[in-house]
Amino acid sequence: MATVTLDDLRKEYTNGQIVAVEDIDLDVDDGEFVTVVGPSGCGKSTTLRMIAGLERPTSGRIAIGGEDVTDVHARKRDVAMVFQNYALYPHKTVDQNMAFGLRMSTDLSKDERRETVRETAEMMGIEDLLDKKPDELSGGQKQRVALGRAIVRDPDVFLFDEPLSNLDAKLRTTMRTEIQRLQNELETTSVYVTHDQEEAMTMGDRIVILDGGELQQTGVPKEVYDDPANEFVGGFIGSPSMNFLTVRVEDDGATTRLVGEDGFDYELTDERLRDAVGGRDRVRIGIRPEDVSVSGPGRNAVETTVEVIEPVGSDNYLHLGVGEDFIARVASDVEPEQGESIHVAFDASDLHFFDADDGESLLYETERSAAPTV
Amino acid sequence: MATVTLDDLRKEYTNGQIVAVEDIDLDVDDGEFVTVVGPSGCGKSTTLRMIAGLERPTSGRIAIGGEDVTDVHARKRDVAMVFQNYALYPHKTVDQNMAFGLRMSTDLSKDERRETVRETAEMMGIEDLLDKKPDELSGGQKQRVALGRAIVRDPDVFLFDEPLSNLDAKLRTTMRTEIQRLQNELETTSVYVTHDQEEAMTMGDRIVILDGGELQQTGVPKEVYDDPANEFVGGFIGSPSMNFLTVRVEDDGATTRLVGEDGFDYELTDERLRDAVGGRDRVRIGIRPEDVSVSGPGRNAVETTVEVIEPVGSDNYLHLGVGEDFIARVASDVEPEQGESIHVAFDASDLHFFDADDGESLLYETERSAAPTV
Amino acid sequence: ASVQEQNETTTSGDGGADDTTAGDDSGTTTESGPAGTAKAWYRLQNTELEARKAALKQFNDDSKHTVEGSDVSDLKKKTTSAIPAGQGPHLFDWAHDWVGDYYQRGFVTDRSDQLNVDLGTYTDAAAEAVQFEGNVVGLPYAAETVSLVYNEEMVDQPPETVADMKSVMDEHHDPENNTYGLSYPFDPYFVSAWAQSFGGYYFDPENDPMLGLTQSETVKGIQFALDNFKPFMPNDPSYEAQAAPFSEGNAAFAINGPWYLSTLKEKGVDFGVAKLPSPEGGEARPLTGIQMWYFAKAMGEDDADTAAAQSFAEWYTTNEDLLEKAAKNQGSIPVLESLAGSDALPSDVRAFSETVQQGAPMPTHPKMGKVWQPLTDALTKVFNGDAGVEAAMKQAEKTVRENWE
Amino acid sequence: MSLLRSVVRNVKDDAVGLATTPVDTYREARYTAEGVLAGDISPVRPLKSLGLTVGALVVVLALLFPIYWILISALSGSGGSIHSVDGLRLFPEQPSIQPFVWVLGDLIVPSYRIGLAIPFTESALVFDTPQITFLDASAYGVDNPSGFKMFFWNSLTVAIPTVILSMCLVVPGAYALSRRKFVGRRKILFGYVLLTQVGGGLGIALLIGLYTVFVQVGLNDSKLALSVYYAATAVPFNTWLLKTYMDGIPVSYEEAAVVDGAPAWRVVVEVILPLSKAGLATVFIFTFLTGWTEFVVAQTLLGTENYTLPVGLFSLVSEYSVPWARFSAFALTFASPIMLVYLFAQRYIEGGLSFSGMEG
Amino acid sequence: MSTASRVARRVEDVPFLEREDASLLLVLPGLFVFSAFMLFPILYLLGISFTNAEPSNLFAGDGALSVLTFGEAAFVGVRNYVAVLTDPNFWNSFGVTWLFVATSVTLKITLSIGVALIVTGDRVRGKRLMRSLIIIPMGLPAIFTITVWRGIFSSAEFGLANQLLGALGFSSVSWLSDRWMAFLAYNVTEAWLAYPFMVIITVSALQDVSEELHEAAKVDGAGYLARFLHVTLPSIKRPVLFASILTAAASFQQFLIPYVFNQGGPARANELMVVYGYREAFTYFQYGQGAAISLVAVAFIGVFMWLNVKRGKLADGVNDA
Ligand SMILES: Nc1ncnc2c1ncn2[C@@H]1O[C@H](COP(=O)(O)OP(=O)(O)OP(=O)(O)O)[C@@H](O)[C@H]1O
Ligand SMILES: Nc1ncnc2c1ncn2[C@@H]1O[C@H](COP(=O)(O)OP(=O)(O)OP(=O)(O)O)[C@@H](O)[C@H]1O
Ligand SMILES: [Mg+2]
Ligand SMILES: [Mg+2]
Repeated sequence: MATVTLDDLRKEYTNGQIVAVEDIDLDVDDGEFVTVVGPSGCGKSTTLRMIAGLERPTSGRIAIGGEDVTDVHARKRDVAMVFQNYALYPHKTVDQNMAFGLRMSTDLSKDERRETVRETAEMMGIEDLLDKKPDELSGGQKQRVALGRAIVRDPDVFLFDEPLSNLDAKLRTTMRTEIQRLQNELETTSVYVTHDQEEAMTMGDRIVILDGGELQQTGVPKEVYDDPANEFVGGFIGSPSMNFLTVRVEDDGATTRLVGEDGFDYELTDERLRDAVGGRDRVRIGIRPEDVSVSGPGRNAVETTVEVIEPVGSDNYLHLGVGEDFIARVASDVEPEQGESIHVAFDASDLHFFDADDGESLLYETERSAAPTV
Repeated sequence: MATVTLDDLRKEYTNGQIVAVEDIDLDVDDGEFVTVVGPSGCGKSTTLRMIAGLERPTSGRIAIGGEDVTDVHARKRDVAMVFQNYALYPHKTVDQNMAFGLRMSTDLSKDERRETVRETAEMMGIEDLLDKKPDELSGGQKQRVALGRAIVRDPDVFLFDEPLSNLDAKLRTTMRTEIQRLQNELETTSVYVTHDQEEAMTMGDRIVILDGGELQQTGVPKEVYDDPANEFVGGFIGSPSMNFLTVRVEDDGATTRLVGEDGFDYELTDERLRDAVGGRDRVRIGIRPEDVSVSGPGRNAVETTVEVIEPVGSDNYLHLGVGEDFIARVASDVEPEQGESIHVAFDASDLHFFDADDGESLLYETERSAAPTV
Repeated sequence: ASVQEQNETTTSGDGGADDTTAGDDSGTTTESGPAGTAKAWYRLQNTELEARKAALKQFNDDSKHTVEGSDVSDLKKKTTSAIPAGQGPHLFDWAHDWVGDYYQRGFVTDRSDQLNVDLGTYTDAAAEAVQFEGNVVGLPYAAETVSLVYNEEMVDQPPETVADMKSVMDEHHDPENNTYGLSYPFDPYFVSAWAQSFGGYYFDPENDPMLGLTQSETVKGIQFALDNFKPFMPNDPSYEAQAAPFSEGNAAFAINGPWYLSTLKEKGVDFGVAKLPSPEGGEARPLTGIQMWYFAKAMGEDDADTAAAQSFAEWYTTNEDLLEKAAKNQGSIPVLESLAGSDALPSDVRAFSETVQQGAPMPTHPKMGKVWQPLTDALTKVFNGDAGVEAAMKQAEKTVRENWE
Repeated sequence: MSLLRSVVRNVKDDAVGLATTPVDTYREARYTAEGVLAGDISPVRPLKSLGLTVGALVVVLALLFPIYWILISALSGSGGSIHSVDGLRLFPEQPSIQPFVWVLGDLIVPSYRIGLAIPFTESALVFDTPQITFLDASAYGVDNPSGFKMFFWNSLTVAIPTVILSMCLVVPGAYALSRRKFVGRRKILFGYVLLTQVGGGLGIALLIGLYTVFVQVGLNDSKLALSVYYAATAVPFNTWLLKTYMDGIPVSYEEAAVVDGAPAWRVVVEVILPLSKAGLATVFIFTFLTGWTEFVVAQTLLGTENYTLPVGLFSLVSEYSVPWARFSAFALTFASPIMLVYLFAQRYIEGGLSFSGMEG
Repeated sequence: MSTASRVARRVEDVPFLEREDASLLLVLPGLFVFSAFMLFPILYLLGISFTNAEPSNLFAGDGALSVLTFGEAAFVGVRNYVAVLTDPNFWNSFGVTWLFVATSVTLKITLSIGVALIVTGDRVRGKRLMRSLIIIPMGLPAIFTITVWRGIFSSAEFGLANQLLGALGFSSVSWLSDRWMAFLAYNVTEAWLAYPFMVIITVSALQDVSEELHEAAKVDGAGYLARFLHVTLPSIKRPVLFASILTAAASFQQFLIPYVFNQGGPARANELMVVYGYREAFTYFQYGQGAAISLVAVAFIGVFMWLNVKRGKLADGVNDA
């Protein structure tokens, strides 16, 4: 068990033409489970592989357990990694797959190895599979073996690179819980890469959001959800996505009104919010679907039409005629007709404000300084 | 445009040792969008491929547009299919990929073909890609081309075999909407196979649920969600899954109590429900996570501990100490401590009852007969 | 037809003036009968090939007949498979050692009754060589044998005796510095001079026993060669390896045949040719080969093609001009009686000619064919020091006898 | 045709790639150097790369040393020989390309007279095309060049029909074996796998029988018959190879085409064949090589005027001596087109030979 | 055009092209031509092997019909086979041949895998060019390269092999006149002839080795050698095995090397099977006996291959495809 520290980590490919990871700083505490999330190509895998020692950083430093390992070969770092396609050795049995790491990196005798493997297999519920070859296993079983192979070595750090993305939805949920359970039990420092924000949110003690190789935000999941540092984070975290609208700020001194297309007109009264948007012509506002409610006509209620109604069983998603693809999540018994005209309302405290140009949150900094968390 | 009728369709492999599809009956109306969903290996693809003519049924009949096509070769059926991994011809440009079907199945001249392809490409927003090879496209673009290739032929029936499963979550949502939009526009009869119940729910006019090669239930999504025909359907549809508990039925004539482990004790008052469970020792009850609410102590409130709290941003999932993995979906501001003891309650009308042995719904039949829908 | 075209395009018409004047005494024009076309096969070195093509052209120009020549790459295999299959040529050119075997197998035809030339025109040995049991199966045009070649830069005066030669070889033999005393392929044909010098023989149908491998004289001869020459030679008995040092000017002597001379000229070695030196108590007596045009099976019928073939063979083997030129340019040793010892010949050829006089023609008997391989194996073994001469020859003789059965 | 076009395009890409390699290498070197200077990149790494590259080069050169040695003797003028007494030499003493000139002979396109009658008039336009001289052998003192050009032509006329024929035999067979199920399929495949190996060296053993049959049927000395024979010998291995390759093409492409309404043969022509490019290229090279390098059968069956290059090469060797310089120059000239073709087809061959269908 | 297309449509509708069994028709041409040129001669050889055929009697008689009667050759029963199987030289060649197969295949595999690893190495630059150069031997006719190697292994002090030994301070070796040295020379030459084919197969196989598996092994703490043994080798096993079996067949049937080097010498000690057959058949033109030898050789190699194909499960791809 150990901390992981990334210090100004940078990785360039093809002679600097592609910057895959751009100067990332990150501290992972001992025993912490950090999820790294971001869209495809944002540099998640590259970061993880640098921690594992499979790629060499172009610049910057990596420390594990306080010790600088930047120039240490992968096989000398005490980390275990779970790969997206499991990467089980196809010609070895499950037993041999799990024992391989022990054979390579410890001095255990054959019997000790067998014992260790058996224990772990029991813990993972795969003791019956030990004599099978990976080909004979189902996806979920393979995934379990891959986990077992990592766990059996009892490493300082676990690294996961989208370990669940090849499983189907149901199995994914099960495995997700299983990994969490294991992590709770073992308390090994873990870095978990995924492109699925829900996975990142539910699993991580802390969540790291990357985009274009750059770190966007780090924080406890709920914090990130409630207070995204920028428009990208706001849009990326949460499903369905946060709705965005560009609005004109009309400030007559007494009141501040946000005016958009499609008849959007919202009056801000809260001083803090008025300050945040003050002095700007245009801002982007963000509002989460679950914060939009169907109401009667009234102040700050927006009239719009229901374009599509999408039932997901537990809820209904209403696609509304505001901006591009504006969604409201409502209870499944709220069932307006398609094309019906309705009023929707939202609380000012649920609004997020972003700079119309660079997308930075207008509230984030202030709140940070008010109540620093990390 | 045409109807699709499956009549006692059955497919066996390896000389009847594997029954992939077991006597399925299904009518798809003209212009209807039917989604077929089920766990891996349940026979979804096999069914679809029989409709396309790529597999020959062991027994049973298939009719398209009222015409029996069971013995008609795939290339003579006027269907178009979108494959999971797109199956775009890697050596042809997007243009040639799209024109191929037209060349093969119509007598259009070269210019007409080009015109048709261009129109469709515009509709799909891929007119700029026409000269590229599939390799040069991103996942989403490939998917669009694959759709375009199917659409351009203007077939009687569209068949989709998990067309979105290779895309990442965000893109999947976008493409989902896009397919729905197209289907609305074109009104072509479609059969859409997926293993993702959410996709099936949101997209389908009607949803078909398969398991182990057998048809479990057909119906409008909401109906299936609210009134699953059996435990399998109840558990498969909806996320997080329906919670299940096996309970003893204690009927003292006046009241009926359902008693389970972990201190579960629920008194049924509703006559209809009491009738349904009447005369049984044990039943399975099912309750959806969103129907479980945190309450104060009271009648029918169950006291339990919070084992894990999973925040997904918009909501929190509480894993409770009832049965195995009992989940409550609560608002994101309900944040009990892990290990805290709380009371949860649920409405009797939200309860589902299943036979403890064969899993059949105890309410389904009665409701069916009361209000037949399809 | 394509052959002819090719001949025309590749023979660049050198010496055309000579050709026209040379055809005066050819008997072909006097012959009657229709014009025929004959096929002739040969296997020649590049240098000889040009002359051969020129000769063919000359004949075809002057005669009503046509002879098409082809350079065939594995003549033995080709003839043995093609002739019985009826695909063979009319004539083919090879040394006389196949005479007996081929006659017995019906690959060649006796034309003694139809010949227009008298065998007396050729040297006795040559006339003898082209016959088998009284059947004339071809006409001879040259002899070949091995003789002594010396590097004039190292050797002033060719040695008369082996003892003399040895001292010169000793002087120049220094493998460390890449010079050798002698270049001498060690195989039955090349070694025959010594094997036969004390009265030994390999095979002689008139002798008893026919097989002379284990005769003490033969063994002595081979032992002699081994003792006197091997110490001054490169280690590899094969032709290629042996030929190299002398032709690069790195050996004092070579024992080799006339075909070697063109290589030497090409490489610019200053060489002289002399008679083989004599061993003490004997005389070098190499096997000689007679190069001849065989009358192949296709000449069994008396038609125009056969006439064409025969008239070519007769013209070729008796044309003094042609043969003299061959002697000058390719070191070919004439067997036409009128040219044989003539002073008109270049000195190399005269030297070879003298050796031929000392030599013995190779036996034509078919049994001889089965002697070569075991004998070669034996000599290789002996050369490598894997067996004594006596033992090796015993083994070889046993194998030969087995093969004969 | 589109297949051909795509091959041409790929060849072009490769050529461009080859040409730009130095530029890329330079760029990389500069980037690395800058990195090292700036202290970002540890100097050990580039040095290690350099060391490994040099090591690999040494191994490659050692393997190719016999070829180099042949080259030296070919460049040593007519007197060159691989049996050189003068110790190891890394460079020819008096380099001369004469042997190569001798091999090639004149490369002269003679001038032709082209007459164009002008209609309705008596007159005609007459052009004399200029004589184009690529190589004038006599300028190098070569008077009697080798028959290389004729042999080359013969080899070409043997190898090309061989390739065409074997493609015709192999491609349908491989397709059927890979994609269809029919009676005897497994037996045939098994037989092919077996004969793939037994067939390889039967050449000599079968020579007698073969020759007899050819002679009796009157087919000896026919280049076409030889091509057919080569094609026949190439069938098992190449069918098997291509079949294995085709196994790796996902069935969904085919299904997509069928659903698109394509009949069986168009599926093959438009989908399977273009996707089998690598496999086809491999089969192409292998069958071509058969026709190009086979010696024993060609020598037995062909007459002088039909000699192919290997036979022609060997006819340089006479009973007693090998003209090494010319022999070597001939052989190297002979091998050079194959090297070039391979250089560009390498990518396909390495893909085509991967036996992807064999795993699992 | 339209008629043409109509005809084309008609052809497309011919049902048999889509029938599975009709696909046999696609395989038949290849099978037929192959049988005509390979199986017929084998049968013919089989016939001859029971006669006293030699050139003079085999080709006697006219017309194609005489092919079937083996000319005028006479039936001699199994005499040829008896002669072969009782010949000690045959059994010597039999043993040497298998020894040669074993040693040369081992050498070839080791060499090729080594070379293939080198020319696919991560850090090696110019790999593609190296790979192209390395296959040059494949483009030269075997007869030529073998002649050259004959020169290399000359026993003379100035043979290339001896010169190299000399440069390293060893004394000259009589390569071809010492049994085991000659055997060694055969092996080296055979390996050199065969490595291009083996290397390209190995290279292709290496390129299919999953990078992820290597990384997994690295993270598991495996060094280069361990990764080679546990990841690379198992992944390339099947293609390499396949190539090895092919090349084993080639070694078994090697003719030119022993023949050109020293006719299977010294003194028939290293006579490989085919050379033995050639010597018996062609030196003295005993076609009948030659045929018998060839067939015995073919039978052995057939059994060898059959075992390999079965055991190496080479036809497996066949079964489930
Ligand atoms: N070996 C490489 N050579 C060149 N560019 C590379 C290489 N590996 C990655 N990249 C580039 O670096 C960037 C980051 O890649 P990375 O694999 O880390 O993304 P990711 O976040 O893991 O994406 P995904 O979710 O698709 O796995 C991408 O733009 C990618 O194209
Ligand atoms: N060609 C075949 N031979 C034998 N069994 C087959 C074959 N194709 C499918 N099956 C079996 O038939 C059953 C149904 O397969 P099918 O592909 O229809 O499932 P699916 O619902 O599409 O699953 P997935 O979601 O994994 O695609 C499975 O049990 C499968 O193993
Ligand atoms: Mg990644
Ligand atoms: Mg499927």
